[in-house]
Amino acid sequence: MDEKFEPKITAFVCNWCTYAGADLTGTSRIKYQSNVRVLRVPCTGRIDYMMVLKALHKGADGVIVSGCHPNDCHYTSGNYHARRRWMVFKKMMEVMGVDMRRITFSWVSAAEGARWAQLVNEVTDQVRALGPYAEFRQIIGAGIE
Amino acid sequence: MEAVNQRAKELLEKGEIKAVLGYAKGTGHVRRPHFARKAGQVDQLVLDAACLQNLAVYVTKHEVKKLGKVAVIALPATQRAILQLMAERQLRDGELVILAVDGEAVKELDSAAALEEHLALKAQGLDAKDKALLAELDAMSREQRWVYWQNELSRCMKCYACRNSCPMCYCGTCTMDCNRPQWVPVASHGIGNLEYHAVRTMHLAGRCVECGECGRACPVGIPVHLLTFAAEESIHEQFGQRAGAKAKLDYALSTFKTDDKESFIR
Amino acid sequence: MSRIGVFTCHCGENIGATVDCVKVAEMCKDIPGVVHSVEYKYMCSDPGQRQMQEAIKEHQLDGVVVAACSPRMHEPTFRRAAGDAGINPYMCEMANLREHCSWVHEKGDATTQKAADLIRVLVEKVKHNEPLHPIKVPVTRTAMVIGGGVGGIQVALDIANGGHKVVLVEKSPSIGGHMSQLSETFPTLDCSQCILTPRMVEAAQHPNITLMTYSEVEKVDGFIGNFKVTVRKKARKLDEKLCTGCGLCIQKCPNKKISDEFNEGLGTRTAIYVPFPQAVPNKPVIDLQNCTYYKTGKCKVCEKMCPTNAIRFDQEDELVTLDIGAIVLATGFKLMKTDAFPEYGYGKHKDIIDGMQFERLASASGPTSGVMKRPSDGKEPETVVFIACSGSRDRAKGVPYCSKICCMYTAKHAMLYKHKVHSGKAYVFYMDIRAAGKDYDEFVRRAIEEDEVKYIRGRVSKIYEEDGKLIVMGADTLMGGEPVVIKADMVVLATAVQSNDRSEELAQTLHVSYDSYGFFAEAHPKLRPVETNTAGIFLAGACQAPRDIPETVAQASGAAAKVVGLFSNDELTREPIVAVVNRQAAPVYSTCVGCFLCQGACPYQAIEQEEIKARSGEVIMTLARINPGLCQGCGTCVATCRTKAIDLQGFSNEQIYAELMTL
Amino acid sequence: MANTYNLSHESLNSLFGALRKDGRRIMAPVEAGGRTELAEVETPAQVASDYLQTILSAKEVAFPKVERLLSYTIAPGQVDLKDTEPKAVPTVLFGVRPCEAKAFGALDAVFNWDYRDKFFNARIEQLAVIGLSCTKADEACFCTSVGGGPADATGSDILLTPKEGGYLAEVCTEKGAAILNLAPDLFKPGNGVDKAAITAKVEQAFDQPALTTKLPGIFESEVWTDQALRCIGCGACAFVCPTCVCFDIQEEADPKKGERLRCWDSCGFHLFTLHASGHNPREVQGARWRQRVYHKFSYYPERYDMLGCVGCGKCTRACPVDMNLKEHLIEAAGVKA
Repeated sequence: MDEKFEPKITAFVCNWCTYAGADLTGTSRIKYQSNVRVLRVPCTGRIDYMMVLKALHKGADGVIVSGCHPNDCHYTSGNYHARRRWMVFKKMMEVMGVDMRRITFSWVSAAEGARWAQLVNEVTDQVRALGPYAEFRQIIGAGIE
Repeated sequence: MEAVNQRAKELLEKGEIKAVLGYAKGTGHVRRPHFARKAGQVDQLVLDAACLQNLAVYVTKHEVKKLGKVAVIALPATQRAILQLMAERQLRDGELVILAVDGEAVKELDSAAALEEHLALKAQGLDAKDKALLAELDAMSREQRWVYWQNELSRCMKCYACRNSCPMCYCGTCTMDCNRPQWVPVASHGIGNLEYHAVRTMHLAGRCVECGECGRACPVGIPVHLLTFAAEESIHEQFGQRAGAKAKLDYALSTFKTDDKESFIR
Repeated sequence: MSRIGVFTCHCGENIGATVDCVKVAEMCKDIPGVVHSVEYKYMCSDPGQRQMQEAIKEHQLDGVVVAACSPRMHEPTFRRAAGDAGINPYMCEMANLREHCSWVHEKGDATTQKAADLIRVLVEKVKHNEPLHPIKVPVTRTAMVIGGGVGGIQVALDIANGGHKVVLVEKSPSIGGHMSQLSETFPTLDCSQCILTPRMVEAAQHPNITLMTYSEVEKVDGFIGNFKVTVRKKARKLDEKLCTGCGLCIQKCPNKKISDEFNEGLGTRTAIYVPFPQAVPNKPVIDLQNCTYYKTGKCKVCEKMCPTNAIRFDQEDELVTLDIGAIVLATGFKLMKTDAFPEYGYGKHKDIIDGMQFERLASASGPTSGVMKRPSDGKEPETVVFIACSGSRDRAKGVPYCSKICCMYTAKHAMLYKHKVHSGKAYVFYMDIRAAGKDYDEFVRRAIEEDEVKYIRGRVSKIYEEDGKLIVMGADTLMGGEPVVIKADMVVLATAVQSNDRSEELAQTLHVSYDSYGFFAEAHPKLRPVETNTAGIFLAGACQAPRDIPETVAQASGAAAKVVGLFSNDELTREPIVAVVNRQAAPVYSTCVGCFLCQGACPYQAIEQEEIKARSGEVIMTLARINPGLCQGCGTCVATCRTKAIDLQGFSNEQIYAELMTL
Repeated sequence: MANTYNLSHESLNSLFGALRKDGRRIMAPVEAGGRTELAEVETPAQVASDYLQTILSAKEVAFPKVERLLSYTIAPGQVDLKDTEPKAVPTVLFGVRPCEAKAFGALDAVFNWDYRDKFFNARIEQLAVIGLSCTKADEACFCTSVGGGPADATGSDILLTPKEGGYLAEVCTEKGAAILNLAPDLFKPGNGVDKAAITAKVEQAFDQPALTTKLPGIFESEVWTDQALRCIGCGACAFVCPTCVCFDIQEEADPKKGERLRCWDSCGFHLFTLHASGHNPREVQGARWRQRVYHKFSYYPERYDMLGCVGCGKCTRACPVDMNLKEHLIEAAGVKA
């Protein structure tokens, strides 16, 4: 394995909780590892599972999907719908043999700045330990003559 | 069968329907879907253990809708698919005559409510063979499953037989055909196949009536039905919902419970 | 090809100290489509904004990325500035270099690289941005207030005095609510009815207020500014126009033994009745469950007696549909019943009563005309025990929250009792005394110090009856948990405040959210306390959480101000971040297949049906349509739609896909 | 130029060895999970022993389901375009059926009609076909109705016909002769075998010249719509077909790089002719089914003076709803032989 492997982490976060939470991490000057790239969407309900698959396709070694805690959704129930979708998506990915240690679902509220830093660090460390998602990379370009 | 054909003939003769959709003898021992458009053609219809296709795939096609009212000889899986199509507003009450066949018995139904009542009497479940296949898959390690599916899916050439044979894949413009943006690559290469089958499964999760038509249709023998079965079974386990059972839409992915299990969420 | 400008902000040292902004600006010049990339000390300052505006004009930019702080901070600022410079404001995006980068990472190449990456993502997004235009929605300037208690009355009066029409809907036959049942109010001990009834009359007589009593909301369609509300006017069995309120029918009604709701079951009423003498409107209503005519088909005494022939036995409920611009929920609360407590005898002892029953016993207009008599035998109670926190703050059997008003009214009750029975002994069992409010703590102190109410900090574990006495067994935790036994004549439970009956049903009808106890949820606990998450629906009073009268009234005026503010415009302007269903030329029309699976996923019921018709009028297809007035832009439908027929403006599939492709 | 030889079963091992020694990849039908598929083999033992046909046709060795045409990278201010050189591995296709061998001619007609396709030709140049006559056929087969036969040598560089103890080997082309020359000792002189007696009997089912003549006149016939009522519009028939050549060009790109791919396509798809305006000249499945028939039996003869169908019957076998091409042709045109 490449000694200097630095994982690519893509995060999909909702505007009202996790994005705001990550803002608070900044305002609180809590440091975390810089591997993560955040994509802002209004609500976890907006997060299509294709986004997660595309992130992996484009070389992410780990993906974070995060939004408001249950009951806290800015849109009342977007996160509940998202949660169901993740439950089914997770099951599907498991059946297909995708390594679910690389996809992290979480709730981070607008007040949980420290938690965001901790989450990013944990995921980054975990994925760094797992190494590049070679298995997935192998199928990119496979089957083209 | 005679009773069904008799009734079908009657309906055709009286002009109440324009065609009967059933099964006929095909190449070799194969049975094929068949439209009898005249009373005289009804005798070509057969019904035996070799009749497998889910005929509900036809009832949403505009070519078929254009024929006028059609009677469908509906085995249980076809019945479930029609009910789900009704719940998804693709068919109206009275648009079809459903000649529901279960073993020897035949019932004539024409509404979602009647279908729901009729189907409620029957237990739905996978057959032993598919259960065993799912169990085998389940018993594999994660890595083995990955290798298994990559091996199977490497044969996929995106002929879309699985999609087109599925009664629930009635969308005029399939997501595979959407190219702004092209979420799923058109090419049937490694990632393209993985994404296609992941999306197909997700789109059928909560809507799959478990007829297995997709797996039967695959010309290269990929057991794609195991994917939708696994999704559907997991939905039934987790949420208690089943596709093709209710007249009123009860879609697991546009409903939720505030206490849905979330142990996997950090 | 796009012409995009990137403006990287140092934010003084905030970004500049960690991220090499000069290098970032230089790197951004290489992004295809970027024609202008500069950095500046403070982009949000006036010169910073001007610099951006000039660049937009000079370089004919069609999109802008400002790489600075969080978009949650300054997105409106820069969008406005971009708009003023002549491009569509929604062609401006922000890359969060401060909160998400410079403040959370150490100085170094990786951090600078990340800053450039963040910008690159947004540049690709902007390339796919579409000009958007704020959505204008017309406003019907009529408000509906649901609930005619003190909160609802206050809202109605404030809006009406602001010059707008109000429909006040009350489910019971009279407005007034719980406050009309109270004897005196804390902390002033002024007579509740004396201060409330003038307000009730004012509401009834206000030219801008339409009272709909004995009415309930059945259905709410539409959206902010444009609700269609269907109200069921329950049949009073009476022509209100003819009735003069003389009361003859009530006097003559032969069925007089009906438990009286207004007196909390401590008195009786007739089958045709007004809830209380000061009721507004002062028109009787026939109680169908108890009316002899409806039970046996014979009687009609009231009809015979009525001097104006106002009785209408054949009257039916009436459904009225109204155009409403804003709705205020003020549906109040209910008290937990005494039968909820096994240790206090499941409510079978007549002399264990709840706070509201005590109010009626103490009230001059109550069943005892304000004379202290215990319910079982009418004797004057010599010892009364008050138990605070009955069901409140009780995770095991009651509700976990504090009911907020009980500490105060228990003190009030004890005082009122002592004022009426000078020789009597009053004990209060309490957990904590929560008397935060103007003159509140002083009020409690007065009860303890001047009126000699004995406060015991502890819980009551058991009450049983013995020789006509209620034996109250408790503990005094300030005396080391020493057991306390009091032989009482009457026990008053300060039972928990709960959400009103059928509040969840009402919330579902109105599509507002509610908590697990059935209280309606505010849009933000601090910053938007009188709004719900459904635009155009507001909250006042105890339907949101336990509240006392001053808080309810204050919140009511707050909600009214929101409504009046809303009504101050001819049309509403809303952010165009809404979902849309695509439309295409015939014969495709749309990629929507009309499965309507999205409907269930929409938290706002914003997804409607639209029929595509041929010239002949024949319906070709039924498609989904998103009502832009209702849609809040969460995008849950977008992710649900299989055919990608729905997209979310501002966060479209094209935009997100483009962002992903840069990763 | 056909010269006939005898090739014993045993000598196949040596032949395979010689081919591999010559740097050639051997592709042959193998048994895999109950299916017969084309795969690379090293020894004759790996070759399926008893098979009718593979599910997919052999066309993928010259016309793969996805192939890269070009790729590029985008650097600031410039695009670096890279032509793809076709990966043409010297290949021997062993044991394909005569129908499929013949089908390369139909592919060639398209790929070298007005434009010489670099990718196809590079692969074909490196390809040698060792055909194997059919000793059995099924109800889907109709090679004899389209000018072929179970022992037709067209398209094979060497055609093997099974016989007692081995094969009759007809060396038909120079490519075939080159193979012979790799191991000339293995090919024993021999002849005089009555191939017709050994190989499968495939009755001529219809009169193809009559069909081709009739088709232009029945374009508007309802029969196509009627037949296609059952068709579900998937691409199974086209993808298994040895002569279907339609492809789609796809570009997969991100801001940094991209590539252009050629992928199989099918005229049976609704999307195939869908215009950007939403108009679809082949609006109904009947029109698409008709196109498939006409392309093979009317347009191909017109343009290339050959048929676009070799009667292999793969489409019929692969079809999820049993669209039987032979049967439907006869029904539509009334051309039963």
